[in-house]
Formats: sequence, structure tokens, C-alpha cells
Amino acid sequence: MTEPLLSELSRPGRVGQRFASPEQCRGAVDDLPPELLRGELPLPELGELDVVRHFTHLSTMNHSIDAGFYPLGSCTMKYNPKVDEDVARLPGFAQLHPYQPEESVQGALEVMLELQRLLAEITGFAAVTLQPAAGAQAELCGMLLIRAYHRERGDLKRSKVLIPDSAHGTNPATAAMCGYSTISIPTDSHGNVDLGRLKEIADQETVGLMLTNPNTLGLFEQEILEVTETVHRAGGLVYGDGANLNAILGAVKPADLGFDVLHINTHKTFSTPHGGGGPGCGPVAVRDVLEPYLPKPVVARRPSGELYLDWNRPRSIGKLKGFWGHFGMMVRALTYISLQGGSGLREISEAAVLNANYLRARLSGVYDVPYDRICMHEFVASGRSQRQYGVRTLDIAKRLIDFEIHPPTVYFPLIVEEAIMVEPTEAENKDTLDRFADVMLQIAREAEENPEIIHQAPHNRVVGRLDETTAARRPVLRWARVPAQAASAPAY
Amino acid sequence: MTEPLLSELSRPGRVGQRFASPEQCRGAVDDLPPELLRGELPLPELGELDVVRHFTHLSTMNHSIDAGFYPLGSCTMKYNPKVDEDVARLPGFAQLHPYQPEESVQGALEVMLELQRLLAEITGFAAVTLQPAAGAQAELCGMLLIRAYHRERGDLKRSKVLIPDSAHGTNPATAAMCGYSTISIPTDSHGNVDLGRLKEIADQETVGLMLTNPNTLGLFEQEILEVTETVHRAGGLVYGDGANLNAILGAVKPADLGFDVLHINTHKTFSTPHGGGGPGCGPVAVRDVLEPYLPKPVVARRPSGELYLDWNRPRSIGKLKGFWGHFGMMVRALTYISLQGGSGLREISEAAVLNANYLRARLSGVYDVPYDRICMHEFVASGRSQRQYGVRTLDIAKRLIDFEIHPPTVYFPLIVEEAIMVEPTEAENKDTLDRFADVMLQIAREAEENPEIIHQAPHNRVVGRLDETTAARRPVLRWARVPAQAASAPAY
Amino acid sequence: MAFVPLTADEQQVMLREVGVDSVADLFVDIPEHVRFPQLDVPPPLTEIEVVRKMAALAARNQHIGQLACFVGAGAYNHYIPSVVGHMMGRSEFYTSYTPYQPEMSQGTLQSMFEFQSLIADLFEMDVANSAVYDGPAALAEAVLMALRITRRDRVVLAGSVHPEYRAVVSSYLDGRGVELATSEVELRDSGLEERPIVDLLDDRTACCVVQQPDFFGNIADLGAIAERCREVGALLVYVVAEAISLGLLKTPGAWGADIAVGEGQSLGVSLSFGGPWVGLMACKQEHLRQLPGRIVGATTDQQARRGFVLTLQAREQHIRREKATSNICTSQTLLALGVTVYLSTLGPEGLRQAAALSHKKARAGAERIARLPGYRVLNRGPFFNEFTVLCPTDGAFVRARLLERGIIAGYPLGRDYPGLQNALVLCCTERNTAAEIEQLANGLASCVS
Amino acid sequence: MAFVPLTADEQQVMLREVGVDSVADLFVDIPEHVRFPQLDVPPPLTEIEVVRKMAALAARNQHIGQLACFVGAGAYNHYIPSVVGHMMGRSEFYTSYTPYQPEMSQGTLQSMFEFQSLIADLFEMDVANSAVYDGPAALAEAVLMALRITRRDRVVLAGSVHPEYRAVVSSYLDGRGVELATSEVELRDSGLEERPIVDLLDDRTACCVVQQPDFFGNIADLGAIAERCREVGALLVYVVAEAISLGLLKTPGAWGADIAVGEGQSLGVSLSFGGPWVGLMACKQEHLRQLPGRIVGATTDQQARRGFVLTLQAREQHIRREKATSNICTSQTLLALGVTVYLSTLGPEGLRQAAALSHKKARAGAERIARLPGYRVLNRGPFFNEFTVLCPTDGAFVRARLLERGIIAGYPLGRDYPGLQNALVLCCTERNTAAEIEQLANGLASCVS
Ligand SMILES: Cc1ncc(COP(=O)(O)O)c(C=O)c1O
Ligand SMILES: Cc1ncc(COP(=O)(O)O)c(C=O)c1O
Repeated sequence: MTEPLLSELSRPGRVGQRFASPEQCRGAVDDLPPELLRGELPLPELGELDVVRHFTHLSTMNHSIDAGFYPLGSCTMKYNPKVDEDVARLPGFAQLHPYQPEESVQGALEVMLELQRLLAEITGFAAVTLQPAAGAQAELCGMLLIRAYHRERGDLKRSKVLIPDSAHGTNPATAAMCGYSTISIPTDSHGNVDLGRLKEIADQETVGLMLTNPNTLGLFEQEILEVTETVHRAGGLVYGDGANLNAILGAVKPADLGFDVLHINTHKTFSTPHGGGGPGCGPVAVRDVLEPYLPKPVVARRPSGELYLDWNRPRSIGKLKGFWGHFGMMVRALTYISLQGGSGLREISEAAVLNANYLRARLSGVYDVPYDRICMHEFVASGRSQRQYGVRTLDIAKRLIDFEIHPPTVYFPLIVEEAIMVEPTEAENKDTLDRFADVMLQIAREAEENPEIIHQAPHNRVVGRLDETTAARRPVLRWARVPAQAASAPAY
Repeated sequence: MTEPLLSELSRPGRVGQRFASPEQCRGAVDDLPPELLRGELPLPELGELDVVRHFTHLSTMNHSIDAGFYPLGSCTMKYNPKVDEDVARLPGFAQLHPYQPEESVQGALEVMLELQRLLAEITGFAAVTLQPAAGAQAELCGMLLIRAYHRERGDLKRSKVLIPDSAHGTNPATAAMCGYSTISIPTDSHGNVDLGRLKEIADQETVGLMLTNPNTLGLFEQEILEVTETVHRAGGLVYGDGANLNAILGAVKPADLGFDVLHINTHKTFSTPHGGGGPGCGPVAVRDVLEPYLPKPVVARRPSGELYLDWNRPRSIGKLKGFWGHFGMMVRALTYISLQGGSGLREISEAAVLNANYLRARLSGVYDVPYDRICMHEFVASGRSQRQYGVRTLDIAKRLIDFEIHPPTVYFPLIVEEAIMVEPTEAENKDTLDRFADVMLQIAREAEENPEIIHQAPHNRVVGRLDETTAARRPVLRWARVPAQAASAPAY
Repeated sequence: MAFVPLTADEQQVMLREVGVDSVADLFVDIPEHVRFPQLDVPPPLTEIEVVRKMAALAARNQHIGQLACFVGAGAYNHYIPSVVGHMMGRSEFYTSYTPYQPEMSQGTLQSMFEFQSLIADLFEMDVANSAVYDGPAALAEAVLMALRITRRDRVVLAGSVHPEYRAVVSSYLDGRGVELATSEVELRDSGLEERPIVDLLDDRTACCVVQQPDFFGNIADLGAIAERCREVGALLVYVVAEAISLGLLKTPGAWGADIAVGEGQSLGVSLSFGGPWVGLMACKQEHLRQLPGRIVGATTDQQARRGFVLTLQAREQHIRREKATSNICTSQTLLALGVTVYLSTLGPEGLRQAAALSHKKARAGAERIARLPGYRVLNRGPFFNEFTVLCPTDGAFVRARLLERGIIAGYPLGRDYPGLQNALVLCCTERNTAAEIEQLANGLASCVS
Repeated sequence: MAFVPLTADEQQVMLREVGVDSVADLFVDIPEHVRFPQLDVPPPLTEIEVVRKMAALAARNQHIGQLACFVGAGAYNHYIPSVVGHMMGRSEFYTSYTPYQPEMSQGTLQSMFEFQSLIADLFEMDVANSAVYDGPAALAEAVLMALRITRRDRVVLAGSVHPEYRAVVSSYLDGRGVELATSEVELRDSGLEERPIVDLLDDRTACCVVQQPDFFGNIADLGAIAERCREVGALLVYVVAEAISLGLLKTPGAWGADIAVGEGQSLGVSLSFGGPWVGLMACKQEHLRQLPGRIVGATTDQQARRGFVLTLQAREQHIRREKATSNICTSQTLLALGVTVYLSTLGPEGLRQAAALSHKKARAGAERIARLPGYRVLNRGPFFNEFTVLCPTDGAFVRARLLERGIIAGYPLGRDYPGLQNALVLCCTERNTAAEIEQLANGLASCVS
């Protein structure tokens, strides 16, 4: 059953929460000039039980990690230990005002400092900022750092950012936000950056290269050292998109590969839950030369041992977001890393990589796998050979829904036709992997024998396939206004 | 989809939680004689994610108050404000050891004392014990108090407990647990205790009368004062089953009606969640003459103001359960009563009664309502006129499930043929009541026009009607043993 | 605050449908002179106010996260994995009723079935019910069961059974003409000693109740007692107050118990100042129909899909009324769910670890305290995670002194065992650290003057 | 601990299927000399240990449940109804991804649609997106939007806009050749005064950014500014840092804003030391295709059932790459859900109350402090729930003194406004009690020496 909108459930006069009796509020705003006050306040009127039932119903219309497999490539949808949530909700973390005097938040500053140190160690870099809100903002941060670096060196003519054609959309979008132009670097037949082309293109106008490694094909760049070396020789810096860090924890430190900056998505690698589309948290790790430019303030320790926020950072790029970043996510990430320990981190990547290769092995043959070599934490298959039966990757994705499995990422990366990008993560057990593989193989058989069932999928959800074209052509982006009866005039 | 059993999900070697490395445990129990140790420990082996998915899946197979209407007569399935849960989980309440020194639990003892006072005030009695675990244990407690009272007065020949034929099963079962015999009192044509019969039966062998008021027909005993008077004249006491207290908060104090003892189900009236079948909490309120017999210990205040547990109660009936009762439920009940306040309590009963009468009015005519007068918080309809179409109350109940509505209590009270006992509670809004009435009327139409659809209901649940006869004849009450491989020998 | 969702307009419509003028008209059956009394209950609080009020009350307690906890005595401070609370916190579980309509309650029913299975396996007994109120109530029900099964009228209790458990048995038996015999516990030079319970058993005895580990922490060979029970035809009723011990110790089933009961609190249930917890109850197959409480069975629907139902309801009050095996109705399902989540999260390895570490720390504590001048450990044989210490002075006094140091120093035996005024039962779990044990020892040492 | 569920046996089977001998063989593409480095990361902790560690860190903070909180400055201590946390805590919400597959994500999608509707109505703007990172990022995106829409290259900011918001705008604009002009704020005898921003507007100006209530708490008539914007063809960008004010104040839409942004933290989001919160963003219909971030639209399936989808994705990076309106990808959906639950729980009456009580208490506080010798309230006109106070001494010093009394005494303006070293911005919400206000006043009085 679909669920009515809040506005449709509203009944004039219902109240979910009051903070005082109406009498206690009377006269409260008499001193304010009426021309500064609003008229109607057309919010829905509901009781607490209405609210609870509404959102409980809505929740049941979602798939989620806690309910089932979610092999969304590039997204690292892994299970988050429940204890992370408990820790983040401790009043000593959740109920801190960002502008409390520093002496009253020493524990919180310690969390930040320790997490910075751990992330620096794991990635091999000299310094880390925790401020960016998510990967995309971290990219902006990193590119601003690179700009500041070139600028301080008087190297002002650099304006081109090199980006592999397999890159995530945020990379070119970020370069553009910085006012840079972008040059696309092709992928070679092994799934690596085309080193030859890179060498031709990299020059004194090159700001840098934005590189994801393992790349979005799930493959480790086989000539990574030469790639980064090439950019450095041209005077550019190498920005690492760390969205795929889950593959290489304890396996390699990105700094050792020649990256100069790297962002980390804690909401992928360090297991802060994804919340239906955020919040994230995008720490940025840098080489020592870039450290002076990090956003302010920076957590620092006085000789007395006391921690404080250092605003005195004259070379800083400034602020990226309000306050100090997504502290709640930092608490979870530190909890998670503490649970795993150094040995556990390596186990994570090992299992993530083994799981992906296992699924690749089980599916390849029936599904095309364009770059069929040992992959890292994910691999990209293609639905192109199913096309002969009139079945497209989108159809396969929708059919998976019938089995309560979330479809993999589809049609990305753009360089793979009918792409199906599968990232199982280390959190899943072999039974789950086998079931997924069995279902995928069954769907491949159905494509031949009974494509109708695939075309009509999904069958059992609250809605079937939705008309996205009309949604975009004639956008309906809000409800019809709530009838604001009881709500019409300010009561006091 | 049905869900596998934990035992079926188990894989040797999987671990959800460790408390130490295996090495740290080694040697830990070397000092214990092997003949005192167990062999196999055949528990299922699962990871944390397996556990989360399993119970998340199971949860989605339940109906619940947060998901929908639950008009189970006699059960008072009302919505519980979420803040109750938050308060009960405060470490200062949830993490107290019952044997902490009293100086370290003054706040907890204050909660108990205040709740006792409030319950005494609401019911009109002199004293309250919070110790019983639920209504049934409260009944045991109350009957033991009554026994102690008769015994101390040397009145040893009383052995018969009078119980109306409409009573809940716990009433006769409790009397029997005390070693008493029971005499059933019929219900008159108005739905009241048959006063004439009561007068004939009550005599010097009468321990007392166990009376629910409003009774299980949802009706207020119209001659309640004469009923209690009759029992008192015979030297018996009147035990009040307070399961239906939700109807009369602020409307009448049961002590004013002649009851001597009354139990309260906080899990009904004072909104502690029902947990799929408990926990409950069954405070017992008594007249002053019964106070000395209350279970020990009793919370008391020293002249200094300090609270303590008074064990020095020589006339006490002893202990009913471990420690001081279901403290977690007491915290919720106090929170709830504090939120409602005196005025809110009366509003609760008024709305509960109005809602029940509204539904009675909407359904009567189409469904038989055997005692069709103003009811209190619930009413009992009957499916007997639907029987002519081959549809029974059980079928109607199952058909409601198709509409995501939990069926009312059915086939109780026993004195109403094909009983359908509806208790909407005050927590539901008019839209929900109307939808229920509409669905019930639709089902009545279906009974005439399309009984098949009713017989086959429910249609959309994870299972259809289950074979209860085989379940009872050849009971399967546990899983086949988990293969205990990794688990076979103690590792240390 | 604002829990009644009816608006004034809706109320009018409804009153009209009912055919009365006002809400007050619905209450006319209540005798007028007692109708709508004044209630001396404070006015409603807002949610903000109520949270402030309750948080202030909570803050007047020192909780065990703030203290070093060395008290057990039937209530154990084991670690509860985070996942337990998250699963119990699913509103589908905690806001549902007893699963009377199985098609709408398979979640609860299957988890109850799993609980029964886990408890039966943990105890190595044939069948378990799906919980009763708590350990003491479980024992009382077991004794009533034994009386029904044997039709005898004498009950023998070991004096080393938890005093609260014994007190509850005694209340439940009040006035039923049953003789209760209890073995005595004495303080000797060699330590605590309990008079042989076998001497109390005779052919009138319905059951013999023993607790393992006993209230003082001891673990004993129960072979002779089980043997003697068989000889006289009494049932062996076995109490497990500290269920974590079953990760390690020989089980009730293996010792030959006829009925085994226990407290499930140790297995994932918050201490919560004593409740709600969950009573465990299991028995031999032959006694199944005398077992009280809810029991869930597996069955199938018409399409042969597996499902679960409440079964054997002919034992219960709502069907059998005065002939029921017990009056129990609302029980402890949510807590049983907690136990089920806990045991499935720990699995065999986790549970063994919890038991082994609890024992190891208790042993370390006992060894440390035994070396303190003025203190004596009274256990004469092996113990699990509790041990009894004789202090140089009154046990309650020692507790008060140690509370000042942030330590809960055990359970003072004075009220229950008059000869043991100076004794404390101390407890360790996997949560206690070596540093805490050291603090305890130092605190105890400071009480010697 | 133990998060990788593969057992050793399973691993072997899987390696065989993949066709390699060991897991290490899967990592051969990594240059050997940097493969499998040592990590200086401590060994794994058990859950018990990690909870102990983190709880100890948390205990080194004083949280606002333990303090009387009079600081706002873009972060507001409003009461969050219990139900908000319970709904956000549904794992179906917090463990799902961005709703790329609408059939499996209707819960998230519908709640996002509801969020957009609520924000549009609250702001009285035509359309809202479904959130960006936070208030400052929303402002930065709004400025970028204005630059794109007007194709101009000058941005005017009121000096009374939150300093962090202004700093973020400045970083986002770095190196883009945009001129940033800011109106000055000065301390006069009559109080704080801001130089007229209208004087800064010209026909190169893409947008004029104002905040209401402003950083000092003031509420002003913005009619003239809106008028001047229209004249010069600049967009009016309106910042609401304290969203509760919209329960009471004339809205951005009513003032004529072209783009309105805000911080949603006030509306049911935990302070959490500054994040994660949620940026609100709304605009006039005509600018819709320049709006960044996720947008959800209503549509239907083939059976004409209503459903919701991510729409207008041609604005977004995953489709348009370097031509996208923004690079934003992961956003703040869970927090937007919190706002949605909050607003639907409060409804018009609750939100009006929160606003009215916050104002009432702030007024009471300001009146009380204005009477203290040595203190001066600098607001010259009406204010909402914040007001600026000139202290007899350094603001940071006053804060430190009051912390000793358990009070957070406002935000010291010294770092951001060098002339206002002695000034504090103080804030009240519906949570502050009269007793707390009295403590604050007494504390401030004690700083006068
Ligand atoms: C490869 C890659 N880069 C960047 C991003 C952007 O990160 P975020 O969503 O945290 O902004 C993603 C996330 O989906 C990604 O997969
Ligand atoms: C009328 C009546 N009496 C007694 C009881 C028993 O109460 P409890 O379930 O709390 O033991 C109930 C509960 O269903 C009831 O409805």
C-alpha cells in the first residue's frame, strides 16, 4: 500500500508536541512589530501516533543494509557495527555545542586528533583535515589546496585538470567548480589509464590529475608509479579520489604510490551509515607541502597538553563548511577503526577483494566482464550480451529487486556499455554471495527463456517502474498547500 | 518470504562477538575439575550482520501499534509515547544493580515512592505495592493479601472465591493457585453481575469476589455499590481486576465503589509497551486494613528524608518475585502519568469511552451487539448473524488482517457467542476508527456476497492460516540440534 | 501532553453518532456521588519538563557505568552487545501484543520458538517454555509443577539457594498445606558448610531444589543428590541464577534434573534495578503438559509453508481457567527476545569466553583478597564467578566504606544468614578490569583498622 | 572485532573458484615494495573495550545537558522531541543508500518530497531541493547559482551574515575572479550599526546576501534592500541561520528573496559539536534548473499509483559532469528526514510556540542583563532569540568565568569583529528556564570587579 502524504494526513487542530500551554505563550511576541511577522504557517497538523505510523510505514518501503544485500558498486555499502551508533549518541558527543569553550570539549578534540592521526597513518600522508562534508566537498577542498600550492609558487598559468574517462562525475564537476577546464584521459585495453596519452597531454598547463585507484572499473592501476611520476614531471599534483580505499587498507598506502592529496569517504570505508543519501564525511589527507593550506581551524595541542582549535593559519584556504566538519561521523569512524585495529583493517580489504573476485568468477562467462582480470573490491560486468534477447541492464537491475537484492550500480562507469558494477564488500558472507550469483544466473536464463518476467519487474514492491520522463518534463516537486485553518493566524 | 531459523543460518566458525582473543582465555578454567564442565555447547554460530538481518526480517512479520490499528479488547493496546522509552534507557535507571547500597539509588526509590502515591490517588486506595510482575501475579498477590487478612482475624473456614462468568481466565486460575475453589456468578440480561444470585451465594465460606469493572463486556456494573456491599456483608472482600482501568481514570476511584484490593496493569493503562507478550507490571492497591500484608520490602522514608527498603514487615505475605518488581516499567509509568497530569488522565478515559461508543454505534445493526447500551472503553459484538452465511468470527478476524488491521479479541468473553471484543483506546484518531468501521461493514457485505474471500483470508501475510491442531497433537517445540563442530570441545 | 488526537469538531460528530449530548453522558452508570472526583495529580508536564524531571531523578542514582561493580547475587553485570538493544528496539517487537493472531505475529512467534530451542540446548533439557516472569517465579512454578506431578506435599530446598528465590517459593505455597524443609548453612573453621540435603529427602518429598553455582558461588558434584532423588521418587529441580555459567559448567540435563529453571538476566538483559528480566524454565519431555507459560510450536499452513503458533494452550488460564497449570498471562517475551539475540550473537565461542573470563577474574579477585590480612575466602571448593569473603567487620559497613571509593563491594549476607553478618558475596564478570580488582582489594584493606 | 564473516573453509573454496592460491595473490598489481606495509594502528579492541574507550573520551566533555546553554550563533539548543530520534533510528532509513532505485526506496523518496514541501512552505518559496551539506554550503551554492544566473561577477555580503557563512563563500569563490564586497559593522554609542548595504549594490552585482535574524540577533525591515536588488538586477539571497524564527517571522518569500538558504539544525538535529546538520535551499520557480542538489518529484507507475523519483538529474554531476550545477553527491538525507519528522510533530502550533518562547526568554534575558551595571545590550531594534551584549571586559574571559559556574555564556565576537572584543552574542531557546537566566545574570554580575 502506498502511504498518504503528511499533508493528506493533516487534520486541523491536531497537535503532536507542545512546549507550553497556549496561555503561557500569550503575549510572548507582543513587542515585535507586526510587519516583521509572518501570516500563515501552513504545516501539516498531526498527532505523535500519526507521525510514528507514517514514518514507520515509509521505512518499510525501503531496502537497507540491515534488511539485505546491497552490492552497489563504488558505494561500499557495508554493514556498520551497531556499537558505532550507540557511541555516537552518547550525550558527551551528541550534545556538544560547537562554540563551547575549548576547555569543556577536550574529549571531542581528542577524538578528532586521534582520527586524524589514524587516517594519516593508514594512507601514508603527513596531515589530515576532517572538515569536508563528503567526498565531493573533499574534492573541492583538495583542488583548492592544489590551487593554493601552485599559486604560492607563482605558477599561475595552470588551468587544466586531467581526468580519466572512467572517473566519477564529481571529479570533473569539482574541477569545473574551481574554474578549471578538464581534459579526459582514455582508458587502455587493460582498464588502466592510457599512459601514452597521459604523457602527451601532461604539460605546464596541467593543474594535476584526479585519479581513483583502484579505479571505477575495480582495477588497480598497473602502472600507477609511472602515472604519478608523469604528472609530477609536468609540475602537476596528483589528486587521489579515495572512494575505493576499502580495497587497499593495509595493502598499500596511497602516499607511497605518488598521490599528493587523497580524500577518504568515511561513509564508505569507515563505516558510517549512509542514511539514505548522507550524511557523509570526507577527510582529506595531504603531503607535508600542502599542510599549511588546510582549512581552518586545525586541532592542535598546547605544550601543556591541552587541545585547542588553531585559527591562526595565514596560508589556509579558509573554511569549507560550518564549524569543524561532521563530528558525529568522526566519532563513528574512530569507533570503527578502534574495533578493527591494524590487523582488522587489512582483513577487511582482503575479504572485500576476495568477495569481489569470487563473484566475478561466478558470473563471468554468463555475463560479459570487459576487463576480466583480478579485480579489487569490485568489478564491472556488462549486460550487453543479454541485449540480444531484448533485455537491458536496467531490466536485470529491476528483476533483482524481486529477490530483495538491491541492484548493483548500473550504467557507470560510462566507458562500459550496459555496465553492472558489483561491490559486495567484506561484510557479506558466502551464503549471501552465492545467492546473489545464483539469482544473477537465473536472470540470465530468464533473459533467454522468459524475458517478459524481467521486463515487468519489479513485481512485489509498493510501486512498479515509475515514469521518470514525465517527472522531469512536468516536475511536481511539492505537495499542494496544507489547508491552514487552525494555523491561519498567530495565536499570540 | 519465511525466514530460516537461527540454527539453519549457522555456519561453523562464524562469530558475532568476542570478549577477548582466544589466547587471552587460555588456561582460564584450568583450575576447575573437568567433571564439573559441560561438553558440547550447541549454539548457532552467526556474524553480527546475520543476527541483524535475521531479527530485522522477523520484525517485519509482526503487526504492531506503531504500524497500525490494534483494537484487541481487554488488552488496551494504546500508543506509548516514545519519550517513555528514552527515559527508561537513561543509564541512571537502566544500569542500576538491585543490590546497590541504598544511598546510591535514592532517585530510583523516589520513582517508586512517587508512582505508588500517584496510583493510590488515582484509585483511591491507601497503599500500593509495585512488586508483581503483571496482572496475573498481581491477582495472586491480592488473593494472598486477602487470605492473610482472613487468617489474622481467625476466619479460617473461607475457601470459596466468587467469580462472574464473564471473568478473565486469570481470575479463576489465580483462585485455584491459592488452593481455593471457585463459584461462577452468572451475568444478567443487562450485562451486570446477577445480583440476586450473588446474594444467594455469598456466605461465611466466601473468601471474596473477584470482579472486573468495567467488566469484560465493556460495561460498567450498574449496581456496583450493592454488589460490593453484598460481599462485605457476607464477610468477604472484593478483589478488583483493574485491567479495564483505562475506562475510568478520573471518572471514578475504584475504592469509592467498595473494592478492597485492585490490581493495575501498567502495560495496559499506563502505557508501558507490551513487548509481544510482556514485560508487564502489576501494582496492587489496597485499603488500609490490608497494608500490613503487602509484599516486602516496602520503600519508606527515614525522618532524615533518606529513602530505604523496609524489610521489617512481620505481617507481610513475603515476596512475590525477585527484587522490587519491574522497575523499568515503573519508570515508564511515572513518565506517562507525569506527561498526562490529572487533567490528561481524565481526557484519556473520556476519549477511550467515546471512541468505543462511536465504533459500537457504527457497527451495531450490521453486527449483533448483545448488550447494546452505552459502553465504557470497549464493547463486545458478535459474529453470530454472519454465521448464516457460513462465516464465523474467526473468519472475520482473519479477513481484517488483509487490511493491515489487527483483529479484535475473539471468542472472549465466553458468555457471548462468536464474541468480537473491540477496544480502540483513546490513542486512535477518528480516521482510523472510521476506516476500521468501513472495513468491518465491508466484511459483513462480503459475508453475504463473497464468503470465499473471507474463508481464504489472510491473503498477504508471510503465512496463511496455520494448522494448530497438528501443532498441538504432534508438538515440535524446538529446532533440530545445531551441528556443534567448532563448538564441540571447550577451547580452554 | 496532547495524546488524545480527537479534535473538538470530530468529538461533536462522534457524540452525535452515539446519540448523546456530551462526553459526560457516557459515564452515567457511575454512581453520581463518586463520579468525576478530584484527582490530586499534578498538571500535565510538557515533554521537555518530563525529561528534565526524570533525568534529575536518574541523576540521583550512581549507575554501574560509574562504579566498579562487584556484586552479583542473582543479578549480573555482563556486557550486553550493542546489537541486542537495537533488535529489541524494533518497534515491531516492542509494540506488539502476545501473538494471538499467528499470521500477524510470525516475527514474535519464530523468535519465541528460537528462544525455546536455545534454552533447551543451553540446559540440555528436552523442552523449554517461552519464559515466565523471572528466576524466582520460575522456581515457584517448578515447585508447583512437581507437587502436581508427584501429588506429594513436601518440598526440600537447599539453604544455598538464593534467599529471594526461597522466599518466593514460600509465598506461592502459602496456605496450601505443603511442608517446606531447608538445609542449613553454617560457618565452620574450614569455611561455609551446608548440611547434606540428601538427609532431608523422603518418600513424601515432591522435589528437591538445588542451585548451581549456589548462592555463595560454589560449584558442586550433584551426582549423589540426583541419585537420592531417583531413589525416593522426588523430582530434582535445578536452579541456575547465573546463566552465563552454562557456557562452562555441566548442565542441568547432564546432572539429571527433571525441571530446570533459571534467570535469563545474565544473557543480555539490563539490570534495570531488578527488572524486568526473564525466567527460564525447561523440563523433561514427560512433564511437558504440566509446564506453565506460553509454548510455541512449529506447524505449516495449507501451502506447506512453515509457521509458528502458540500451542498446547489447553494448559493455560484462558482456556482451562481454574484447571490451568498456572495463572500466567502477560509474560516476558521482549526480554526473551533479548536473550535470543544475545545468545545468537555470542554463539558458542562468545558464551564460553564470557564464562571463562568471569571465572578467571573472580579467581584472581579471590586470590588477591585471600592474601589481605583480616579477610578469609569461605568457599571450600571450586567456585564459578562468585565467592564469599569473611570480613574483619560488618559486611554492610564494608560496603558503605567502599561505595565512597566508587565500588559496590558485594552482597552482605547478614539479613539472610544471621551467622554471617561479616560476610560478603563478591562477583566478577568479563567486564571487571584488573585495575578494578586492585581498587577493590585496596578498599577492603582500608577497612581493617 | 570479527566483522569479516568468511570462515577459513569458505575462503579456501572461494580462492579455488577464483583460481588463485592465496589472498595475497589478489594484490599482485600493487608495486611490491609498497605492498602490505606496516600500519602503526593499535590492535583490535573488543566491543567492551571500545565502548570503555569512547565513553571515557565522551566523559572528558561537558555536554549541554550538564550546562546552562546561552550560546547560539548558528547552532541552537532547541528541544528535539523523542519521536525524531526514534524515526531516524529506523535502520531502513539510516542504512540505505541514495535512492537510485526508486522501487526499493520509496520510503526515503517520499520523505524527501515531504521535506521539500515543508521547506518551501516554511520559507514561502516556490521550490526547495532536498538539502545540501549545511547552511554555509547552501549559501555558497546560492552565490554560485546567482553568478550563473546573472552572469555577473560581483557579490555583496552583509557584514551581519554569520562569519563562518561568509568565510565559506569566500573559499568557494577562490580563484574565480569574483569581487566580494562586505558591508561594515561598527560599534556606535547607539549600539551596533551596519553601513547600508544598498550602497554597495550596482549593476555588476550578481546577488546581495542578507541574514535574518542577523548574526547579532536583529530583525530588520528588508523592504528597501529587496527593492534596490530589483532595481539593479541583483538577486536577493536570504540566509536563515536560525530556522525556528520562521515560526514567527515574515518569510524570505514574503520579503522577495530570489534564493533562500538556511541551516536546518534548529529543526530537530542534534548539535553534535557542529555536524552533521542539513543545509536548506529554496528558490523561485524560474531558477529551478540552476538549483543544485537532489530533487525529488512525484510521478506514477503504469498502474497509476503515485510514486517518487529523483528528478531533474540533468543538473547533477553524475549525468552532466563538468557542466553540472554542483559537484554535490552524498548529501544530508537522514538529517532532512529528522527535520521532516520534527516539523510534522510540531505542526504550526508547536513551531509557533518554540519561536514565541525562545523570543520571550531572550527578551527576559536581555532586560535582566540590561539592568546589570557595566553591561549594555547593543541591539538597537527588535531581535528574535539572540542579542548582543557589551561586557565590561573581554568576552572570552567572561565565558571562561561563567563556564566555572556551569554556564555557556554566548559567543565572543572578538575574533570576527576586532572592535567587539568585549561583546558576546547571547541566545535563548524554549529550553532555558527562568532559573538559568537568573544564574546567567548573577554570573555576569560577578565578572564586574
Ligand atoms: C569514485 C567516487 N568518487 C567520488 C564520490 C563522491 O563522494 P561523496 O558521495 O561522498 O560526495 C563517489 C561517491 O559516490 C565515488 O564513488
Ligand atoms: C480482564 C483481565 N484480567 C487479567 C488479565 C491478566 O493480566 P496480565 O496479562 O497482566 O497478567 C488480563 C490481561 O489480558 C485481563 O484482560
